[in-house]
Amino acid sequence: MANTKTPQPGLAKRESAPADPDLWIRMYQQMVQIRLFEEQVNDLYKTARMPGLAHLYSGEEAVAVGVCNALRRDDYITSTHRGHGHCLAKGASLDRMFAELLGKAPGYCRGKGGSMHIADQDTGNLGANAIVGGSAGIATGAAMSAKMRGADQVTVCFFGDGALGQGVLYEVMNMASLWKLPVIYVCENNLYNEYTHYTETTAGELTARAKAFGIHAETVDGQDVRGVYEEARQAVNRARQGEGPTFLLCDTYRYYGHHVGDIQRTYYRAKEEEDFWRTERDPIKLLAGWLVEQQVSDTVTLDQMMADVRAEVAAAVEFALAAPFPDVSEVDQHVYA
Amino acid sequence: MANTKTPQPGLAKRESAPADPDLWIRMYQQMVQIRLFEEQVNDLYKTARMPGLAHLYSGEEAVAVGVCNALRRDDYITSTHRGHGHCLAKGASLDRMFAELLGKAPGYCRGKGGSMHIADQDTGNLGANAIVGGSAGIATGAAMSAKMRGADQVTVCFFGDGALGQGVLYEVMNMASLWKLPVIYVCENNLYNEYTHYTETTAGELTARAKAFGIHAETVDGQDVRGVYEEARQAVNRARQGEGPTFLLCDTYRYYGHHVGDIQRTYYRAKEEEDFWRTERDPIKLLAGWLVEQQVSDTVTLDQMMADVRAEVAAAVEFALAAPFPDVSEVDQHVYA
Amino acid sequence: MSTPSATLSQTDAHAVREITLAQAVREALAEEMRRDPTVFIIGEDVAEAGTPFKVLSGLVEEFGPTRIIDSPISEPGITGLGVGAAMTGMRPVIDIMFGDFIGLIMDQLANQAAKVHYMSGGKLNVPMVVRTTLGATRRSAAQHSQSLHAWVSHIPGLQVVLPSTPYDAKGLYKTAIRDNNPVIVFEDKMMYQLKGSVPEGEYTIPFGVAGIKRQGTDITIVATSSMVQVALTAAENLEQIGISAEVVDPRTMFPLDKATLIESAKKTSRAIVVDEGYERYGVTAELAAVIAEGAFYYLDAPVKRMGAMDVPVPFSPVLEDQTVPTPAALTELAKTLCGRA
Amino acid sequence: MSTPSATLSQTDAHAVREITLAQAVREALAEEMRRDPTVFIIGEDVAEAGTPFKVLSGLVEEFGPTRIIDSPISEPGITGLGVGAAMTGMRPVIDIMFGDFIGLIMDQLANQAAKVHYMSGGKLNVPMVVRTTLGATRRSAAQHSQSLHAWVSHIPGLQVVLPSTPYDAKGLYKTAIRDNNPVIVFEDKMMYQLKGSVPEGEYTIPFGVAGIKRQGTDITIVATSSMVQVALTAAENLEQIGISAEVVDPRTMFPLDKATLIESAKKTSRAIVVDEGYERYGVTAELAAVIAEGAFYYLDAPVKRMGAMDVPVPFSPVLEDQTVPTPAALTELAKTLCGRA
Ligand SMILES: Cc1ncc(C[n+]2csc(CCOP(=O)(O)OP(=O)(O)O)c2C)c(N)n1
Ligand SMILES: Cc1ncc(C[n+]2csc(CCOP(=O)(O)OP(=O)(O)O)c2C)c(N)n1
Ligand SMILES: [Mg+2]
Ligand SMILES: [Mg+2]
Repeated sequence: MANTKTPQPGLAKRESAPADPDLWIRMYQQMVQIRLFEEQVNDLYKTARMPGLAHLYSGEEAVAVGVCNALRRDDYITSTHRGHGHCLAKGASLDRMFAELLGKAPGYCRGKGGSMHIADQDTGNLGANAIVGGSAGIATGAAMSAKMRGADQVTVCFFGDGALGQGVLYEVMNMASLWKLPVIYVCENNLYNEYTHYTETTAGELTARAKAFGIHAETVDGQDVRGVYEEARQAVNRARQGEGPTFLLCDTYRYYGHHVGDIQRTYYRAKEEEDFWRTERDPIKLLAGWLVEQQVSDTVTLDQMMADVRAEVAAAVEFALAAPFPDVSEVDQHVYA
Repeated sequence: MANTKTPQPGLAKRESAPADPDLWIRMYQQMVQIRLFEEQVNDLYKTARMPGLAHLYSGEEAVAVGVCNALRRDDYITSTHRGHGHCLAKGASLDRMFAELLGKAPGYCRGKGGSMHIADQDTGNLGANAIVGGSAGIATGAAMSAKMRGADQVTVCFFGDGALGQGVLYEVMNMASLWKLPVIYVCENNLYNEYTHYTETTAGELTARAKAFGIHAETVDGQDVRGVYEEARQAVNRARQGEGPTFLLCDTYRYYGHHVGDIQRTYYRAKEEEDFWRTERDPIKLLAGWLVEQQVSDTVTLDQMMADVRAEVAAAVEFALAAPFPDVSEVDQHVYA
Repeated sequence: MSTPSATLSQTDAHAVREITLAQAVREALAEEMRRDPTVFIIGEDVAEAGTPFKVLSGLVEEFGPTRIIDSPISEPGITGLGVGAAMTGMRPVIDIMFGDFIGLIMDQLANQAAKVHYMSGGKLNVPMVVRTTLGATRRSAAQHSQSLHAWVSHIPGLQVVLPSTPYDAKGLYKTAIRDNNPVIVFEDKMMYQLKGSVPEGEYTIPFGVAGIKRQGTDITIVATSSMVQVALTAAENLEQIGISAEVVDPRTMFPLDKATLIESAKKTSRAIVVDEGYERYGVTAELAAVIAEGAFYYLDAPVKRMGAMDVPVPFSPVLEDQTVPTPAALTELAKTLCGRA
Repeated sequence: MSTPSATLSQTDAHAVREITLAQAVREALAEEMRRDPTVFIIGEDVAEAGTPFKVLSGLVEEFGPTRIIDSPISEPGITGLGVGAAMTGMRPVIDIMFGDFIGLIMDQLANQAAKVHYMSGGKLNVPMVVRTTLGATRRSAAQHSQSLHAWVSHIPGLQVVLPSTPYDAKGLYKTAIRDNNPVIVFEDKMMYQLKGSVPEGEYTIPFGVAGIKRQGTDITIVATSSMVQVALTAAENLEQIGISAEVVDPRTMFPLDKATLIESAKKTSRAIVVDEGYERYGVTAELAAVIAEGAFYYLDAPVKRMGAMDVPVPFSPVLEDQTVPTPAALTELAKTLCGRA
């Protein structure tokens, strides 16, 4: 494993964001929902009830939740292979998510997309993408479209540190800057491109790559949902007011393997590193701690909330398991509109 | 035409480079050779004696000549659609260049390449390339190869401001920086991507795009051959000593159209701009002035040199015009080695 | 596919003029931009320059630089932008200056544009047109002379259009722009000055309907794009010696009008397929295979293919001219096939 | 082409073991890296991870990280690097994790790698190998399940290899690495654990020589890569009912062993071509067209094609399983063709 700035436990001290207790509670709930969703996905995989693989978002919840809460429902997002968190945070429902992951008819894509391709136009989700960097163009084009249509929609493009290797990202950042497009590039730096540490693949300073194109860039602690939300809110405001794109670098971590089958990880990352992030940098624990400390909520309430979400997730997975597969005749439908 | 920093006439004052009168004279001669070669190419086109089109290098001679004089014969270059100057500066002979442009058998590529694809392994020329940015990978790979083979060869990748739009450039700059490859990216900013001013297509500050990847970057007056040579020499030294890549941004100008057929140019650039560069910023005049001022040479000698080159060019074009076309049976040779 | 149910030609009372293929393309784009404000064009040097071939000249004057957009030299980027814009309410036309450059955008076309509708279970659409070129013999060498339409024809989700006349160009472009799926149009660079009759105003040509460019009874020549003129010249040569050749232009590689190709071959019992793409694994293979299978019991001779020679296109005119099918070569092949060589 | 003049199998006295296709690939690469210091491998997660399919496991331990190089996720970039390295004395192996990603490198392959030798008038060479995958049914959905070998097969200057057994994989890889031209090798993801007899040590299989995987007299099944096993199973089914099927594997799409395909079809008088790429404008078209033309006067029935269904590969297993040719479907088609349905 290569050198990297050691992350600090806990939360950085900063001005408390404008207080809206309901908002923080909602974010807590959403992060828990994503966490429990992903644990259920892992379980479906381990019990051989899910076809294929999935890339879990556990550990990174604060990024999707912080960013998506700064968006309107009619704003757009594009997502990645590690996309469940983005979809849920933007408003997808648990049952249709599970159904899609199981290849069932009520799934968001009628089972045609699966884990890596969930799209839902009702919540502005233009789709997860299994090509690394593959949605950079789509997101920037959606932003261009909004501008041309005179709509004030903003588009968020989520991608991982690995996508910094894809040239198309620089091509579209250039155009986004030239034309002041309302797009926010959210880079989730979870330290790894699959099984390779990002410092082995990524030269220079990451935000400099956006700044070089005249794009406003910020680095934010991706485990601090309030911090992410605050930066995202500012970026959204800028975008909505025609001030152009922003690049948000979010430092974060994935708790599980690259995908559900990646169990033996010690050859590329230390158990201690995983433990540190799980115990000291967990976004859910950190928010819970703050909520209790600020007396916005208390442990009992939060625990109850978690139990409620757990029940919801269980019901959703039951729904999906019981749901029918699409009829085989659907196989050649939807090739052309 | 968009905003751009107004270039200043004449040469910037700077420390005189280490004096080697022969070197400056050789550079003068090479720049004249390129200039007269290109004038001859334009004439071949206008008199309908050349098939296809060509992109003339006139006005940009100081870049190729300054850079290539800092290289050894066994160092590599890659070139562009506007490549005649690079090829000649790296050591190509006039007669085989003309022959290639006319599609004749003695041409560098037996007539198969033409103006945009001249390659010559004997002088380390890995080939001109008609895909904008198309040689970025090749140049970086040649540098990687040199490093792997333990050779101390350096590779120069010439490209235009327009190539900054191609994502692959950023992909390979990242790797060149990561692995400290002996490659020099020479960006010839002649202000235009074909018929569009670079400021309309290129956001941010140009050298920042290289610096973002941790690449050493410099801007140099591309009309001042001594300045180009000096920067190139330093970059070559760095590369040869294993200190990694350099990005050299050379401000320059093309006197003719994008290609020989681009005669009506006023819709995209002002006649006054062309005149200014031709009269105040001409690299040949500027060097000649300095040579005389420094008493390294005198007008009579320089004029004689120009006359000699003119005769050489005339002889070379005669050779090419008289040369045979390849036999038609060659058409399916060289598809596979 | 929502191809308009239009008849082949809805010319109504419109005046018919002789215009060039370049003018026909421009007219189609201009008309569609007038009727639909969501149509825009983006590409390198498309605005004031009107592209190097001047096909788009004048459009920026009418529609302004917010709808005729000069882009950086970023083919993957602008195609990606196009996909996103198309998914969110616009109808982009992506201008890729030379067909040789589609290698840069194959990921955007095949993995994004072609699959969005299907992967989303039919919810999202990509009504995007890519316009680009094909064709050799401009002495432009190996990276500016290819006809790579076979690549996109291979990909489910894409539609591929090869107009061979000004009339077809206008009618097919209008259909392309109104279609809700990605369409790639290849224009032959050498045909821009070709003139033909084109009605003023509204008409569309549906996809998947071949054009019989010449009726005949002895042999079928299936020809695409640039090769239609070659086939028509060959057909005239053949007529001199009493061979009646039918020239069929599929117009769209996908959807492919298999029925018309097969019917023609059944009628004539002989077929040649001619296309300017590389022969190996090119579109001639598909067309020949379709005919050989569909007309099997009617054929008196094997279906023959003529594509571009399987070499990178050489610069030297003496070599380049060897690489493309010519009327003379096609005439000879047809004569042989008809037992007249 | 400088394919070695080796016989099909130069096994000498080497021991023959049963190993998997993954092991055969790794063994070929390791042996070539031992004998030639200019061979190196670059790609995403190729070193310690040994690729997601673990095909390269152990190589970095033997050859170190300067010859087994983990790259950024930059497919166009590493392919470009490969071309430049190959032109200057190295023999790079470029690892493209999934065949679906070749859309990203088509420009580097078709405009650079394939053309350097020709454009330079024969002076520069590009001895580069690209290894990638094909094949569906891993429940990986539309962007990780394609078989796109038709694209590269179309391009003069490229060679395309599709090994269908461990034995072929080793022998063909060794030829690929020693060849002085760019070669793209497609490995079927589903066959990595397929076992077969492979000699230890040195042997090569020349390009352009089809393998007869099973002798037969009644019908020819031309099958590529993953489809060879499907064809062999179908052939067993057919044997049960007295139909003797010959299974021919072209092994290399280019150079293509047309003679063996045609001879087999002439002998059996019936042919089916089966391949896992999309059917339309896919390699089945070329193979079928070649046979239909070459064996025209011997065929008792039209040449039939089976490719992947022309849809983006769906995720849902019930749908995905519809899209690929199966032994059952192939058996049925063969029966029909032999008049036994
Ligand atoms: C163009 C492309 N190349 C390679 C892959 C294979 N791949 C899938 S995920 C991945 C790593 C992505 O890393 P990162 O962007 O950091 O996202 P993370 O998985 O860490 O969330 C790779 C290489 C791919 N899907 N697309
Ligand atoms: C990938 C690609 N896109 C477009 C073109 C068409 N084209 C040829 S030269 C050129 C402009 C290049 O501008 P620049 O790089 O600044 O070089 P210059 O001509 O100014 O020397 C364009 C767009 C091309 N050859 N390759
Ligand atoms: Mg990552
Ligand atoms: Mg320029």
